[in-house]
Amino acid sequence: MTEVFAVLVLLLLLNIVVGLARVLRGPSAADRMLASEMFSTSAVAILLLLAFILDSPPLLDVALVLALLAALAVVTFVGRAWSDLQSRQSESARGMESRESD
Amino acid sequence: MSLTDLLGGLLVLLGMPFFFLGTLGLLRFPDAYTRLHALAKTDNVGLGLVCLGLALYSGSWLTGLKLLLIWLLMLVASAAGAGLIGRTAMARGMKPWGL
Amino acid sequence: MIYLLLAGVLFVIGLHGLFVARHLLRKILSLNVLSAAVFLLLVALAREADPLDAVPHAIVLTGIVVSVSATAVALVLLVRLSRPREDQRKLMDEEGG
Amino acid sequence: MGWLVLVFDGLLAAALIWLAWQATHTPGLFRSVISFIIFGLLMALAWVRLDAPDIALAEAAIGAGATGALLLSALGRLVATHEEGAPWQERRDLYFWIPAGGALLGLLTLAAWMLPSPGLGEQVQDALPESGVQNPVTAVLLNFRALDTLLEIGVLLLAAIAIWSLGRMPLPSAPAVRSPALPALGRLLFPMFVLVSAYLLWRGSHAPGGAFPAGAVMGAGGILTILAGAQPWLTGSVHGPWRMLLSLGFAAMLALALGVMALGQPFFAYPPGLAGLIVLALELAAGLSIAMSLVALYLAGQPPDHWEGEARGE
Repeated sequence: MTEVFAVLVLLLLLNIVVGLARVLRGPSAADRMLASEMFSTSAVAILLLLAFILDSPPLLDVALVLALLAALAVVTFVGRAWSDLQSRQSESARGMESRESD
Repeated sequence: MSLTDLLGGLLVLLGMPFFFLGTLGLLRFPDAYTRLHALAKTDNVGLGLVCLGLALYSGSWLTGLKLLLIWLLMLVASAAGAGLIGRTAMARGMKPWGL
Repeated sequence: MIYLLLAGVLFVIGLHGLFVARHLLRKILSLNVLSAAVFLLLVALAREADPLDAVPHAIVLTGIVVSVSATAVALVLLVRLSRPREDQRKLMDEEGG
Repeated sequence: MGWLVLVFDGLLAAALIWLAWQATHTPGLFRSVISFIIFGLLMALAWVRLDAPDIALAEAAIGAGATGALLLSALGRLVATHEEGAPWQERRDLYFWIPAGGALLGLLTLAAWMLPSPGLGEQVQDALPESGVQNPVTAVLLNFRALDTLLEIGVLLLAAIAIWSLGRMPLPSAPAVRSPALPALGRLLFPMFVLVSAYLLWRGSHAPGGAFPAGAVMGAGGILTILAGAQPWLTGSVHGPWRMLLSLGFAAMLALALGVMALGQPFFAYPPGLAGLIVLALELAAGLSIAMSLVALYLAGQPPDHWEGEARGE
């Protein structure tokens, strides 16, 4: 069974690497943030599988910490980075999306 | 290999397609709202099945509870995050695709 | 072995970024990449030893916290630097009065 | 299995290099910051591969949590979020950079090569029974090399003081959208943060965990509650002397080191038999200080004496 899990871990990592294309392409900040959230889910799954493959329970704790902090990045993003940009540049709201996407 | 092991492994395998489809959706869907939808499937169903499968596979209550906690935390983060991103995107005037 | 190579490549990327990046935020990120490369080197070397050498692990843990503090101070300085002049004067008036 | 491990390492290394490049060398500050956050996430996986679960825990808590929050808030506060022109300076620098980078890399490899190879693993293993804990990393951090930890907590304290000395904290801007999810999230998750950090602290004596990850998780919890609309706990006249908790870890470690010195022991040499208890107490103090310092770092300035936010309603 652990061999199967090892293959799955590899596929999940490949999944992350393929998903990096969304970070590259954007276009808006939210899309990149979503990609990052997706990666943290995949990383949690990888850690869980690795905990069973390597038979090392501490990795479950690492996954727990990652799961706990998954909310923090999104909340900071929405509460600080994204809304501040808007309040400051709302007058140029039309050009906003294109500028942000560089 | 016992039956619970097999069942656990099967559930983990069943969860994997959700991860791949989630990434596919992230790459192929046209705008942030639809991508939000793809992401939620991975967080909720994909990780849920993996956690459930591994909990069966581990065969220990304590590990199972920890896995359940991990899944619940991801659920909370995903639900709240999706709501916040969606609302903020709307407020910023980002147009949903096809409307 | 892969990780030693990785540490080397990250080191060069971080160093290059640190020296030639224009924006200060990018310099801060480069500094973080640089420190990650050094941590990686230490831990990858510790793994060669048998039994596992716990001292580099502890040092790297310390280093991570120190690099977070440095990043935080640098970011606050950066934000204060980027404020327009009148904004700062207002801030100083508020503090004076 | 061998090739699987090799492919895994290769993919991870390629992704890390690509992300580091993205973070430092491509246009678009937001893209750089997000790349760096994902870089931290994948670094946690690399630490797992390098048999360093302690560092993986700290990286997950600090790299993915606190640093990400710090960077994203700083990005939000920056006035000019777009850069003019190329992200880096002229290309002719390459003539300098290729040889210089190669030389540095060579020196680094040489230095790594010349390090004494067996390391201190055996000494740590031998002394472990005397340290009062079973986790070698915790033993090194809080017993054998407690001086390093003392100085490190000192650096954290110093960073908090430096940030406070730069002026008052910027008032947080109201989020663009009021969502009921945010306060609910804060209320729901905060007990979980307390629970997990207490668990990590307790785990630290016999398994990966301890003051650093515990403090970092707690600090991240504090940041989350601030984001969810709570007032920072460091507000001057209201919470008064509680601010002193920031220096608790540093003060406790220093007092202990000087205390054992007064008893005729060397600096930081714990009396045998009491070591386990002392390490646990120090871990608690250090964890609290790390958590509070992270919140203080996040506030980006001195908190006001009176809180005049709208949330209070007094």
